[in-house]
Amino acid sequence: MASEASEVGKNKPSKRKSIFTNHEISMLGIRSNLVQASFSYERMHAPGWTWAQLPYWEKIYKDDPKGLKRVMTDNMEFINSSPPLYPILMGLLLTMEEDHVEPTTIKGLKNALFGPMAGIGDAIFWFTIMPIVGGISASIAKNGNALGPVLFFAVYLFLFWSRIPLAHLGYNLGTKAIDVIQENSKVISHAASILGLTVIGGLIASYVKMSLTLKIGAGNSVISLQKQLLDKIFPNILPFAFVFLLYWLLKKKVNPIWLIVVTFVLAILMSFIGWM
Amino acid sequence: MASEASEVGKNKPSKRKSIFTNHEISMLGIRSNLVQASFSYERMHAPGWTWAQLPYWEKIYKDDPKGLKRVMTDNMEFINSSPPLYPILMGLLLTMEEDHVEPTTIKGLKNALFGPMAGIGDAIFWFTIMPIVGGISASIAKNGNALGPVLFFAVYLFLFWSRIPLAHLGYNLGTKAIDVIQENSKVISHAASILGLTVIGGLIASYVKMSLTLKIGAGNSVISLQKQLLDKIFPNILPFAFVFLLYWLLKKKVNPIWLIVVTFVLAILMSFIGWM
Amino acid sequence: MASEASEVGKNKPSKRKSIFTNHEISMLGIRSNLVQASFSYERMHAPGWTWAQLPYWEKIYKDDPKGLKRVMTDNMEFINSSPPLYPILMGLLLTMEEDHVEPTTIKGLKNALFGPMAGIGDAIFWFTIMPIVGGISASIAKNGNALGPVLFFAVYLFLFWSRIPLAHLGYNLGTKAIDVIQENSKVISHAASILGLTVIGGLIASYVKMSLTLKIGAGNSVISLQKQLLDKIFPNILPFAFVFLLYWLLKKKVNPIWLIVVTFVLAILMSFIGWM
Amino acid sequence: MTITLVQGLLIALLAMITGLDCWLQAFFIFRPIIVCTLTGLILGDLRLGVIAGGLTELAFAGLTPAGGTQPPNTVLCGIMTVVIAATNNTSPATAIGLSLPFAMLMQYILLFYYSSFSLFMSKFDKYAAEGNAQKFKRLNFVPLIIVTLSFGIFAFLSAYAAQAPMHALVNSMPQWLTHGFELAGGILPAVGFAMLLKVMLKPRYFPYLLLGFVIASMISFSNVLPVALIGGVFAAIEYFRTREVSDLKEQIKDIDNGDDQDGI
Amino acid sequence: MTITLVQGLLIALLAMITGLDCWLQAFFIFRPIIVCTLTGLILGDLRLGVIAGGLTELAFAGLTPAGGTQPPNTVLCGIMTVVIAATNNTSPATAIGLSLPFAMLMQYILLFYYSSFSLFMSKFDKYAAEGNAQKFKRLNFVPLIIVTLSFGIFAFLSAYAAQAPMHALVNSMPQWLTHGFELAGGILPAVGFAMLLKVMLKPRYFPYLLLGFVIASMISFSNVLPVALIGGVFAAIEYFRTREVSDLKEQIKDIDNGDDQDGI
Amino acid sequence: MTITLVQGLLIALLAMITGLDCWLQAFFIFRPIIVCTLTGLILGDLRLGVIAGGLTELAFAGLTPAGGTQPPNTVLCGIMTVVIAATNNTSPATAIGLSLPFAMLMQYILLFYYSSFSLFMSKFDKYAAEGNAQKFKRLNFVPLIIVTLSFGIFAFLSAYAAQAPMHALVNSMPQWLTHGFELAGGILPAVGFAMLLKVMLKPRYFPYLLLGFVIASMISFSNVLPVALIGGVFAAIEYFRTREVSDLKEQIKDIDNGDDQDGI
Ligand SMILES: OC[C@H]1O[C@H](O)[C@@H](O)[C@@H](O)[C@@H]1O
Ligand SMILES: OC[C@H]1O[C@H](O)[C@@H](O)[C@@H](O)[C@@H]1O
Ligand SMILES: OC[C@H]1O[C@H](O)[C@@H](O)[C@@H](O)[C@@H]1O
Repeated sequence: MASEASEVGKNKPSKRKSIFTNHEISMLGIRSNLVQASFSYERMHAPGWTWAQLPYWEKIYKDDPKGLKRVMTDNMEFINSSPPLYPILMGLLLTMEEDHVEPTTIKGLKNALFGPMAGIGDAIFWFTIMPIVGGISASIAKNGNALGPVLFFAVYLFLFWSRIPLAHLGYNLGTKAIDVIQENSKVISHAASILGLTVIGGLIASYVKMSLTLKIGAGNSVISLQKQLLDKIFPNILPFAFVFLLYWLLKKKVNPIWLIVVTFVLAILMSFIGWM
Repeated sequence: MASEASEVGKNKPSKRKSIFTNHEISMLGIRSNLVQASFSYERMHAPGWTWAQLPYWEKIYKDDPKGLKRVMTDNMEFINSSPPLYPILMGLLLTMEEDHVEPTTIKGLKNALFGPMAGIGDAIFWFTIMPIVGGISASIAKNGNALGPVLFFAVYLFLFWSRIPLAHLGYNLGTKAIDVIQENSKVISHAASILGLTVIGGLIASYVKMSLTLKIGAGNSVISLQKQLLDKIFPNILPFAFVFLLYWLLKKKVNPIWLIVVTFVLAILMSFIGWM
Repeated sequence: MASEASEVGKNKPSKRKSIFTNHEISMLGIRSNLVQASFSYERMHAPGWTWAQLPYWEKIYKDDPKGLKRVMTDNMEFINSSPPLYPILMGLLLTMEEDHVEPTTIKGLKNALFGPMAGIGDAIFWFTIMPIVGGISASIAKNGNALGPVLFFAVYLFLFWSRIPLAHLGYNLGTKAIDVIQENSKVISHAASILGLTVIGGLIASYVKMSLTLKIGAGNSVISLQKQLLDKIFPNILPFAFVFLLYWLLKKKVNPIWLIVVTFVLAILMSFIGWM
Repeated sequence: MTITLVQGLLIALLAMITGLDCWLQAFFIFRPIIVCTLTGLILGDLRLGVIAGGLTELAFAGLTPAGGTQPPNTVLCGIMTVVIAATNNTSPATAIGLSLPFAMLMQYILLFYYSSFSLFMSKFDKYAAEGNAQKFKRLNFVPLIIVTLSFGIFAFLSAYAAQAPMHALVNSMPQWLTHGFELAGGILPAVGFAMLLKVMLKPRYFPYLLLGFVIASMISFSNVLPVALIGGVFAAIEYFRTREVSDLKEQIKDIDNGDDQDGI
Repeated sequence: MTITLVQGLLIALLAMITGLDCWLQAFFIFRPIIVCTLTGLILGDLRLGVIAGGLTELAFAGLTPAGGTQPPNTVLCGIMTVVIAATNNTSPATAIGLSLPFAMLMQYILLFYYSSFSLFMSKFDKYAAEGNAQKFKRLNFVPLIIVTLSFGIFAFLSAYAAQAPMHALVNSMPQWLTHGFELAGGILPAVGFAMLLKVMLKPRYFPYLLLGFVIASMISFSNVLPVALIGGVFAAIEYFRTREVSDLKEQIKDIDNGDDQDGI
Repeated sequence: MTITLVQGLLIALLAMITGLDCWLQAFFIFRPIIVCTLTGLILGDLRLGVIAGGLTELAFAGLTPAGGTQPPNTVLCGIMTVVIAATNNTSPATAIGLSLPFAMLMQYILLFYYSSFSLFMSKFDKYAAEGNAQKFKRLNFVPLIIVTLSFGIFAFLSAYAAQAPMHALVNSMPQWLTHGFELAGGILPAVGFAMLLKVMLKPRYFPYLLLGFVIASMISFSNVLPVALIGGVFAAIEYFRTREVSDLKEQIKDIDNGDDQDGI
């Protein structure tokens, strides 16, 4: 069946076969924003994902009520991936649905694909683009320059509209692309983890601000603990240590809310005793 | 046959067998400068390569006119490699010719060896040594200090003379070295590509100069597009983008001459509207 | 037999079986400082290693004089590893001895384990911790601030006491850990070499100080050889070259004492002719 | 200054719009840099809003919802930072710390929804099984409306109704406490990173975390793009390497299977 | 100043010598830093020659003939930069841009030779087949002489004969145009790099390109040696890794073949 | 100043304690930074001791006994640097160079022990074979006592007895010679690194040496920790990679053996 699917895929480039207009595919990109509508830990994006694509399935299965029931039910299974990548994924899957690819193939594909894509998407959108755009805009805004928020908004408006070409991309790539991605999904998620963790390492150094004002020694031998000792060992050593303290607490099954409490208590204590 | 060749190679170290004087091998190094004499896209270095080694083959085949015809004809096939590495290559092949190694072995070896060696040679000589020597000399010369060109000339004079020891090296290493290099030729060319592309990446950042003078915003919110935005995203982002614009044009089969035209038009336009 | 050993290991966590008190294990950590007591090139740490553990074997084999003889003789074979790691190693081996693991297993393990561990230990303790602690303390001390040596002493006192928990760690990990380490010993020593050599590369750049004061050229074209030429090629190029000169001398079987002589002669000569 | 009723209502409207965006992650106007700016506009002090936006954006850098987690809410934090700074004349840096309790309350409301919205799932399943597209679509509006209203109400209460006690609280705070709140704002991103690490960190990825940390600490550049690019380089190298290795594994497995079949 | 006939002839001689070197790539006296200096010497303004040499050398950094390509010619560019700067009192930076048309014309002459010299190949083949070493050697001189003479004539025409129109042209140029030429000199290396990339860039090597770019952008060092060394480090690591992998492949293939033969 | 007998004896005591530590590598009080400080204390000039300690520590950074080598002795160098600086009013930097002969003599004494102590081995073997724990333990004290006494005696002779000739020597030294000694102190670590490389450097590890060198040269940081961390990153990456490769090798070997057995 998989081979049938890919054969169909090969015949696809001749666009006239598509039952969807260009405008409809564009709207698919816009509708991909709905995935988080009914987010719950039980199914995450499933209801929103189904909602977003429903009109298209209605068209495909307009003379086949059983088909519509089947596709709706199938898609109510748990899924979670990176929202900005959904336009591509929806485009890809829509092609398959339109070509009546075997449902089990589609399901297997979703399982193999969506996890790794979440890793890649998060590494790119949450950990790289957002801190960079946010950081640059914030550095402009900090001086009271309104170009800061304007710039930020402009970038994300652009990303919003980019969902439209991405949906077209996914829809046109068709099933062939899926084969390639699926085959490499383990390798892709390995690479995504590397990217993600490198960036997080960089973010820890850039965004967590901890610096002692304490001095040690007496008389002539006074040195600043931060500048003459810690900073000479390694810069940002405190932020790194603190993140790993919190990490260790989490590993010990401490509730995340306590991490914020610990942070506040520590900060206020350090302020009180004048060490920071 | 290959095994015969390497056996012959093993017997080689006893030097007295050589029919060439030390001075002749030195001259081989000097003559290696002739490879580009009759350069054409059809055969590249072939005629010059043959010319450079002809006196040596005349000596080897002085009683064997058929041998001379054969070796001359064989060597008129297309070859292209990195000129500064030819002394070694010529030395190596001369040993083999002298030992009457099977012609097909020699041919195969040339095919396997010369491509990868071109990559390594270019990475080292064109992309690393030249920009470094050129860059340092130029930075001295820019202040009107004549030591700049003197230094440049001195380095390349040294490289010129180094062809002599390299020829000896190649000749003395004999066929054994070839086995090793041939076996690894794919791996070597892989490594050479890595070296070469890393350096080109560095050169793009160092040598392509593009910087906007444009300011955006109005009233109190004016920021310099280059310094407060582009440079904060990533330095040299314009040069990188421009190289890839040109690369993309080349991929679209645009004639290279147009790249220079595009560059000039862009530069003059930017100057005219005052953006650069 | 090896499998028997690991089975015993699996049963170990139930601590009460141990014939050693907590205090005795702590003392094992302290006694690990004795390994170099009778150091000689013939056996290196063997006699000290045996001495340190002797009281424990006496307890294990108190009713088995033949066993004591065997273990003492076995351990007089050549061994060499990184002293600060001995507490772990002693702890591990003590568990095995206590569990009467087959002597050949223990011997094989020592051979497989101690070499790689020396590499790791040296990379961490000699090449990383010492230059860092030494460097930071020295930079404080250079201004006459006594906190420098105090800091140094404090760190090493801490490392001294850390031998106690390390001994407990080794003893508690038991034989299971050994399986893991032994299996990976080649891989571990590969990684240790990488770490070690990277650090040494860094140390060469940081600690060897050579800088020319010589100027070349005449009249208007004078440039400083160090600042305008060597430093522009690559910083620390002289230290790197000099280390490799000495390395090459060592490879030529020059006695190490000559390296120091060469260094002094060079330094004094350079001072005399005013080049440095 | 005090917040007028009109301003309070405008803030509620702002909270509803950006809160909905926060739920859907569509336009990213739920980020502090936008929320603060708009709040500043409503309170008639754009400049304050912009500055507070810059500072709050940085403090929230690590606190992403990646992996389905739910961090302190940026909409409430954005609104309240500006409100507190404007009404109590505190510096924005301190106001961030003081706004955090509101952000955390909203976080907990959303977490409650994340859990309780699973109640709708059986209905969704039913409509799916019936192929009832119309009802399925309509049902999706329910959570959206709940979330949107919650944002509006909670923001109105926090910004308008709680003004007096907030004022009293801030006025009575000693200097070390306000400084403590400032410090907390700077340390806060650590929480988000620790939560991410819990999801993502496996031993074999630790070296890359370290790599990113070392590079960012050594080069002093204004953003993490260089680190991300280097991370991308290593990721790509590993990608190609791993593909080669899995090809080999495939081949070995093929041979192995071949052997087994030969045996039959 | 104007170029005298003697100077024009000396320049032609210089062009012939360095042009021949440019064809053979032997002494690298065809690089701008040398050609400019010598042209300066001929024109009696060594200092100008040296300065122009430094600037032109940098502008031509990317324009190498690696891979058998043919960039704008450095000999002509070197000569004309100094000639234009000296005779028109323009700055060397601007003169580089103005000299480029000459460099490109020479480039096209050489490209024409690269193609048309294949006409000689049948003769070479014939002499080879006959084992006629003497004629073979002599034939090699023909292209060398053609190239050398072309350089001499073209340089003489450009530097001496075209002075008046060149002068008129330069004088009539507005400031934005000269500045534009200066900018072009700075951007020019991009062309060479793009051409190189076309030959060398495969997807799996893109990470290394990026690596070099990022490192060079982050450390501000005066040359690319650090980048080259890091590139060498990664190349060597990959070299050892790839050798290991091909050993494995070899072993697998051996086993596979063994199996096949068992089957026979 | 001159060294009094009491000071000489105290120095001998110091040498015995730190010398024993040097032999056992337990507390690391044998490092120059400690030895110099304590010598300064004994001579009544703590500040000089501390400063000399800092400088000497740096000069001895490369000179570790890793791999069972024996570098110039830090105890003697530490003591004599301070003694020479204090008694001859030379700068500590120069004194390091002058103290080196003493450090090298002690090095040679220890090297002699490293070789000759193998004489004890047959006794150790005998006691081991007899299971005679008591005698075995006692025998270990012999080398310890020999080493400790050697340190004490040699240090006493150097610091106290050799004062006059040392003073004469230093006074007669021209400026270029003292400057030469200073330079030598800065170059000295090279010796240790070269010795290490002889033990550790194999072709496939050269890239990493280069990596460390390039990084340390490019980032100007006060210690090698960043380099060590990057080294650790590469080591860990290689660790995981190599494990994967050896798994593959294992599998291939298994298949191969399987085949062979099939053949039997
Ligand atoms: O991690 C994948 C994905 O998980 C959830 O769905 C949300 O938090 C998203 O923002 C995130 O991208
Ligand atoms: O690329 C290999 C080689 O190609 C041509 O032969 C010439 O451009 C050489 O300069 C170059 O080194
Ligand atoms: O190299 C391992 C080891 O060798 C010897 O035993 C000593 O020099 C130790 O200091 C060192 O750690």
